[in-house]
Amino acid sequence: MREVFTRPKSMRKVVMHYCPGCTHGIAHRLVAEAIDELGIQHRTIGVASVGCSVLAYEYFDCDFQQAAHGRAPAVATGIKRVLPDRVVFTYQGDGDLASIGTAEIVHAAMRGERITVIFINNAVYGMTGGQMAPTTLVGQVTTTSPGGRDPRHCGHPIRIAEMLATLEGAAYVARVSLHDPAHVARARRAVLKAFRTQLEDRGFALVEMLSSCPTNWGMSPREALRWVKEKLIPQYPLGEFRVPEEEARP
Amino acid sequence: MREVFTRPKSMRKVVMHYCPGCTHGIAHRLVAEAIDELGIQHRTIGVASVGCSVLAYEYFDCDFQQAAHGRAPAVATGIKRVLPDRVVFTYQGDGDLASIGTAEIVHAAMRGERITVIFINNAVYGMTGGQMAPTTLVGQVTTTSPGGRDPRHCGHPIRIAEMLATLEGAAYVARVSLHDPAHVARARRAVLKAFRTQLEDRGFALVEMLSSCPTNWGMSPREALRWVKEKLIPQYPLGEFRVPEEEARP
Amino acid sequence: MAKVIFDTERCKSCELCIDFCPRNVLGLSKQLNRQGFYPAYLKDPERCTGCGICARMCPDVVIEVWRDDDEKSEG
Amino acid sequence: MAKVIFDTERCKSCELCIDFCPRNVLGLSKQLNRQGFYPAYLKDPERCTGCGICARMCPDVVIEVWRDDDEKSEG
Amino acid sequence: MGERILMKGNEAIGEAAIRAGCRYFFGYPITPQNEIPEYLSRRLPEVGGVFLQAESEVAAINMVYGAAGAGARVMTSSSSPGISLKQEGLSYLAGAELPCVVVNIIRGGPGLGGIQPAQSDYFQATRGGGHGDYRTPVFGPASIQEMVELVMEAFEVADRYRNPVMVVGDGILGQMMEPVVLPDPKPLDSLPAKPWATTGNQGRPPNVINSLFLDANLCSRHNEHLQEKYREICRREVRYELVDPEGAEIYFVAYGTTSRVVRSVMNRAREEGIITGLIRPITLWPFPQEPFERVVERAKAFLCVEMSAGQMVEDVRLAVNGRRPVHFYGRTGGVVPSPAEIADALRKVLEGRDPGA
Amino acid sequence: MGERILMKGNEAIGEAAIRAGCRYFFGYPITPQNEIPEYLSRRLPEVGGVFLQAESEVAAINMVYGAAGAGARVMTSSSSPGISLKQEGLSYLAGAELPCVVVNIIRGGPGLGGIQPAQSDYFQATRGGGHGDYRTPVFGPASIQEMVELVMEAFEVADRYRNPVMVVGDGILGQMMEPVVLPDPKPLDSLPAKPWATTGNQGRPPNVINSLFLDANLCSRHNEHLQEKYREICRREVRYELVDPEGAEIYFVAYGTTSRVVRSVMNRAREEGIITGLIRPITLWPFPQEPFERVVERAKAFLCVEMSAGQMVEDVRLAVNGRRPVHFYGRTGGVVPSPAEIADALRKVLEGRDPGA
Amino acid sequence: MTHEILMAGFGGQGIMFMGTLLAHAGMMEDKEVTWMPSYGPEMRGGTANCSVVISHEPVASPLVSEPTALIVMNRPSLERFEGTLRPGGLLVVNTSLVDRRPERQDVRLLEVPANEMADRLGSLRVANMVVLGAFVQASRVVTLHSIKQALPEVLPQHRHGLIEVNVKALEAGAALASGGQ
Amino acid sequence: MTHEILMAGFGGQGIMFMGTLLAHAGMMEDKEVTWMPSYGPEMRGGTANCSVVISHEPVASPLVSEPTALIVMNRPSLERFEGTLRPGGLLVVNTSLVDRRPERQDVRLLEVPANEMADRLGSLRVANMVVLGAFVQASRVVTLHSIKQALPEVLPQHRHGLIEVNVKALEAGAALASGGQ
Ligand SMILES: Cc1ncc(C[n+]2csc(CCOP(=O)(O)OP(=O)(O)O)c2C)c(N)n1
Ligand SMILES: Cc1ncc(C[n+]2csc(CCOP(=O)(O)OP(=O)(O)O)c2C)c(N)n1
Ligand code: SF4
Ligand code: SF4
Ligand code: SF4
Ligand code: SF4
Ligand code: SF4
Ligand code: SF4
Ligand SMILES: [Mg+2]
Ligand SMILES: [Mg+2]
Repeated sequence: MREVFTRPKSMRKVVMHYCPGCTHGIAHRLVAEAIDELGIQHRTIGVASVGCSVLAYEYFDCDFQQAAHGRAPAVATGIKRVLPDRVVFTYQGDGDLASIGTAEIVHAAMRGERITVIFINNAVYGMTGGQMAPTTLVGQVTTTSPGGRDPRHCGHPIRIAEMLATLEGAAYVARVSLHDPAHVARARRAVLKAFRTQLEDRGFALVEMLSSCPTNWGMSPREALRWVKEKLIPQYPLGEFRVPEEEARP
Repeated sequence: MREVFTRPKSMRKVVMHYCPGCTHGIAHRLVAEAIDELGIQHRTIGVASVGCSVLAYEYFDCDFQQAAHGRAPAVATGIKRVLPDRVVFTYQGDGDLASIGTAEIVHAAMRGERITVIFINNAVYGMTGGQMAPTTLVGQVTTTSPGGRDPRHCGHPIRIAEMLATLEGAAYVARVSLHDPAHVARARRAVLKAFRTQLEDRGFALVEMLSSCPTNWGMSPREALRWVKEKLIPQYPLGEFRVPEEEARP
Repeated sequence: MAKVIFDTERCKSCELCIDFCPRNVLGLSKQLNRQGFYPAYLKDPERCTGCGICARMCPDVVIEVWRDDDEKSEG
Repeated sequence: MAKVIFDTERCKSCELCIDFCPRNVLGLSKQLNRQGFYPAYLKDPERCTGCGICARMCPDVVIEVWRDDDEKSEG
Repeated sequence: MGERILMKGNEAIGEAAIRAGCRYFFGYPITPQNEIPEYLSRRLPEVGGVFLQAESEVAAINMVYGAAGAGARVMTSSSSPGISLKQEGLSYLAGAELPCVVVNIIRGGPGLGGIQPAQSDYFQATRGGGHGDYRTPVFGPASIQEMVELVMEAFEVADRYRNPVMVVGDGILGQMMEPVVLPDPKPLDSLPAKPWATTGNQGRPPNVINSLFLDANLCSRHNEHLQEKYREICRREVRYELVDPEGAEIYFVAYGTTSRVVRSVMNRAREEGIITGLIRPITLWPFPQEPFERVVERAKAFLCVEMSAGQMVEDVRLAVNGRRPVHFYGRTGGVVPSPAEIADALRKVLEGRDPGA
Repeated sequence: MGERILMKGNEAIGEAAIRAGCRYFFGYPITPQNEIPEYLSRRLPEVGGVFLQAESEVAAINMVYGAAGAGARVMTSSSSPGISLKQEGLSYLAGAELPCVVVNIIRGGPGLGGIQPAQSDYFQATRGGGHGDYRTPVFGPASIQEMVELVMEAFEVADRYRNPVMVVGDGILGQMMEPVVLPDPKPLDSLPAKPWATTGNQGRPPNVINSLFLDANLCSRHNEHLQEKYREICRREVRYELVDPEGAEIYFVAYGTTSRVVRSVMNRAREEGIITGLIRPITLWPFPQEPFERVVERAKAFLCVEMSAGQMVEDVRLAVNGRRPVHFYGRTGGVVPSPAEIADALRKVLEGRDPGA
Repeated sequence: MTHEILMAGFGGQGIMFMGTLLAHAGMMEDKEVTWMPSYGPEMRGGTANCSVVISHEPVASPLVSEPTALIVMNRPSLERFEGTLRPGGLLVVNTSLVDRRPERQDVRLLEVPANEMADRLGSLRVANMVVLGAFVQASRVVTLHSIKQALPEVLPQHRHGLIEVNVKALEAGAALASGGQ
Repeated sequence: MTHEILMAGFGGQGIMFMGTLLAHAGMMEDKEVTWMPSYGPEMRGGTANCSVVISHEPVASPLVSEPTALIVMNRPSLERFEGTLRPGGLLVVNTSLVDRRPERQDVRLLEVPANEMADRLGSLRVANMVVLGAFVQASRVVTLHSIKQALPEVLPQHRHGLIEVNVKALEAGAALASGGQ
């Protein structure tokens, strides 16, 4: 028989601590599949951030560093500068990347740092119990926006992909969603491209993934995916915001 | 006789410490003129940042806070939230705003914080002796890019106005230049608009001013202004990147 | 013929595989696993096409799918 | 008639006023001020139009410009 | 004064701040103190205040700077890693003499560590973890009632001296419930005037909030002024509890949660006929010298117990200054020393052995 | 070993790092240490290394974390406010046991303060200004020659214990020139192997760099391991200089720049027939106990001199532990105590008065 | 007398609610009380436990390491905590979810088939109240009356409809304990 | 003997270069030396001064608060430092830019019209070398020869064309000092 789907080799066979139905798991798998497909497991170094994915180093079968909250791009920069021929990726949530780590992600992108960033946008701080994130939708109730996010008070959600796409060093910037099989397949291709961008030495690459947090959204896994589709995508259009030009290597 | 030009009332009559020909002085004057014109001197609170303009509080005749390096937008936020009917502005350099203070400026803009930001882009760290800034041009020699800024290593210059214009909370974002009288006149209007944006409660306002640093560029004041025109403007196009819509008040 | 293998101890009963199976051939078992969840299982193996969609939507990498080489996916 | 007043002690000899004066009527004095600079001065008051450009380009707010009300600016 | 109500420590902190007249809170989520911002995000708008979740701890402390400079009673809270990020800002607040309250619900470190209770940020809190010669008063409450009272008092002390004040606790104090009687709210019009604040210079010369002194002599003079202020705080603001039963020979020294475990041990020891005393610093800085002077002559030894590798014990040694043996027992990384472990340490001290060894 | 050359302190630090095998530097400009990054921005590319100006001190210390975890010898440098911003990162480095060298050219604080020389970050350096129970060895050189040697040694100690090491100086040491003999560069192939580094897991199980321990017991065990390491550092890495002339009764205690001013005072005092000794800690942590034991019996008193409001003096008191009076004289905010002032303090101590008063 | 009670079970079993109710009841009887959750790492799932101390004196430590009473709602909790109970202490076991007998012989044992009983009352969710009723009856830490009085205090307004079934469950538990002893 | 020399003047007068040259010369004579700039706030302008210590013993403090020799290149420097010179010390004054006589009577005074002399040598920029030559000649801290030897060490390669005029200036200053004493 031919295998249609098996566990990627770069993923360890342990139970992940994520809540039932949390798409962090799917995102992990897509990254592991890309690592397998590109055959780079033995020269890949991951950087885990602080958020629900803090334990990512337990799930990937490759070297890892656990970074301080928001600082994964700086840590990845340190690694990549020392080991330019290794593959370095960060895995960050929206609190981590779009709030406390804003300066680090903007400047890694500006420098065209040859790293791959997996950015999990679930519109909330998952790990700490569902506080408002910069990506939280207007009106969305969280534990620190009990009346719903008020744009007059907290502004409108930040669109990271669009913002980083203004930087020349950002070679590949895409936004994908994990809410159904077709989109997961597209997300898979984006992750591959983001790693290829690094392997081909073209610059900084980021894939923003619209992801679910059933626990803090107070929904079933199924409802949560519907919410991604119906609420998140309209605010966060999917697509590729920057793709590497064939020649242009700064 | 009619006065054509006199010292703005909001400026104190003290010798400023800036180098001869440094356009920080012109920028100061434009801000003071706007304060005078709008009649808001007695309810304006300035926030000085860390950079050559650190002593701004000695030159403006209004209340001031001196903020930690890069944190002026956070400090201004603190003030504005306590005193929403006062006028709050920050005065920041490119090291301060575009490097260490990236997260603070992005999030103040995201929140639509009702503050006015005067952003002095002189493509260099003036105060500390001419180190590379995120705004330094490709190839520009500085004390920490002795071979000229290498985009492969440090990336391309960051365009703050364009980047912040991706945020809905940024009601007014413009880039002006101080290199000749006509542009100074345009800059003056932009500063006025930026304060009006605040007075009319429309959101965050920022004016990026292309400014000279004859000392660290190693040029005469005159050469420095020519360099602004010939080198900086091509990299940093002038214009208004966001203007408040008449109705749209988030 | 397709083969769908569940690593039931890792299943968390999220039901996403069930929701997305185009053939609607998956269900939850009545037996708790050691984690305290009712794991998913293939209740109607005959109708499974081996499309692999269930596996691709499972956040916990519980599912493996194998298929006879000549068969075509419908997913 | 225009009047251009220099607060000479604050001048830093940057010469920007001189560079931008459309009438080219400004120059540097030969007398050091207390700061150690040769301050700018109006060397040809007759030709000054009172346009105010010098004042607007002076980074140190050294210059004041006054003009008879009916006269027009050329700057 | 109201009735006894059962309240979570973290929520009690939030309510106490409001009753102290605090209307502004800037913070960033971190366990185990999230109930503070969450509570205040609900309550502050109800009383006309502002809750703002900052983009980071660094931004939060600088928002506090701006708000304090604008004359407000203002608070921030965090836990260990977040407090480390606030060190530059704290130094600025101290340097510019701005009053505010900073709560640290300490968790096990170093690094990301864990979220279990710890007291391992004692050095940072009491010696100014930021740069320069500055100090902040540090309150270390041991019950929720005391937490409420000290948070309210912290705002008074902060305003009295124009200085940041810290309140430290741990996840146990933050997460537990205990009955508490909430003091009446302070009338807002009774709060001290702040003529130095930057509120727009209507009818007065401009005010400037600043910590920059380019001239070393001016900077030095500013520091002398700060040191004089700190000496005054040392003279006037020391707080402690001394449990000094007849016949005590060994004196425990412990604060916060640890002091409560120590009390259990003392109660049980007494049942076995062993009488012990307790010095419980309530202000960690200024550290109380007085209770040591009161008991040092009759004490045989001191036993300092901490949830750390030994930090406050340095202050105990400095206070005792070689006059008696000072012993230490501590657990780290989020482990609370158990009564049995402490009893064991006590036994060793009674036998003249060192429990640390 | 080469010839004597005249070199600025800050540049000597940069050159020493390169000779120690450091090829990576991440920093952010701040006076008075800018010559370090500036020098390295020229030199590192010449030797195949990388100089990167980070977007902030926070980013810089986290780049150091990444590079150290990748197995490199790596350095960062800053001055007081910037070092405060690095405190979270330092705690992470210590928690994850990553070796690196951090230079602090201390300036007057608190807050923005000034850029003149100070020693007011002593507490922060020696007691872990970040959160959690961690320590970093701290070297306090007093000359440029010693700076060069200690910077090189700092890399060795960092690697030996997998721990960050700090080197502290001030603007005087950073900006002055002195003749220095540069030690030969360490051959890169002689640097210690780092099998724990994350370099891609070719042929071995994955390595993980981490400071997270969700289970308090594991976190505690990790802390015990760290504490054991710190005790070993205390046993093996203490450095000091003791100047102990026949007939000395008063012993100065001073480090860095201040110790040099003290030496001037000692020389002049000797001309007047007053013999004094000097304990000069070279490692500020671990603080040297030994020289105190060697002289405490014959010492009449100790006089600690610092460019601070009194920080190291606490360690002096702890070392002397009440056996002799410990006096303090300090200047703050960037003022270097003058020989005349120190001589005056000495006179007071000789007369049995307290110079602090 | 100081009661140090530890309750443990799965996340969803209402352990915290039991503890809160008990603490409230204690406070209403003018006793000194503390309630202390075990709080886990910054993430989801796993078991939950909480400590309640009720005393006539100020409570020293809110942490209960050697409880005078232990309530276990599932088997893992029995495994973990059985050994900590003080000799002579009270051990309450939800036999519906604990499929082995306790090993301790030096304690008072109270077995409650809570899930079955709750099921019979029409709501599996009140198994915790059955256990609490039984525990209060057997231990006399507080009166059942106080627990009932605490219910409206602890339940949010919009849940007051549930008071009735909770009271029934408490009473069923209490009846079991007085009968079964 | 320990020489503690303080030199002061305007920013552009080459004070630091004088000091560096002197320190280099001292080192080349195998003496112990330190050179220490006064560094101002993080900004521009103002006066500059530097301390050089040259000794046969290791230098204790590199800071010179009571110099044994003082060189002032302009009037503000005289105002500021005149009082600090040790009794019997050497005071070198650039009379071209100092328009008053020193007040100290207890010191050796050496007056050098440096700018005029430099102007005569065809380069105003070497006024500092005139003063340095005079100082070295009058103080014998190092030999003039050592200073000349230090020049190519201190000047960057592309400035070596300036050595000649610098040497001339040094010699002119030295001649003045030996003649004028
Ligand atoms: C300096 C610091 N601040 C705050 C925290 C607490 N913290 C842990 S995770 C987290 C946010 C996580 O949210 P996100 O990045 O969106 O990841 P998610 O859990 O949603 O996947 C926060 C604030 C911390 N550990 N360190
Ligand atoms: C935390 C911190 N880091 C670094 C510095 C040092 N510093 C002072 S000003 C400055 C940069 C100034 O550059 P810019 O903001 O561009 O202002 P400019 O002087 O060019 O007007 C730096 C890095 C500081 N004071 N504080
Ligand atoms: S809290 Fe949300 S993001 Fe975190 S694991 Fe659970 S569902 Fe996923
Ligand atoms: S250094 Fe540059 S920016 Fe600063 S005052 Fe001088 S010219 Fe202006
Ligand atoms: S392989 Fe396809 S058809 Fe078969 S169970 Fe999975 S989703 Fe359903
Ligand atoms: S998707 Fe996976 S975890 Fe969810 S129910 Fe199906 S097999 Fe179980
Ligand atoms: S006012 Fe106009 S014409 Fe007159 S001096 Fe100034 S710039 Fe020249
Ligand atoms: S522009 Fe101003 S400072 Fe410059 S020379 Fe003219 S008057 Fe003087
Ligand atoms: Mg998130
Ligand atoms: Mg700049």
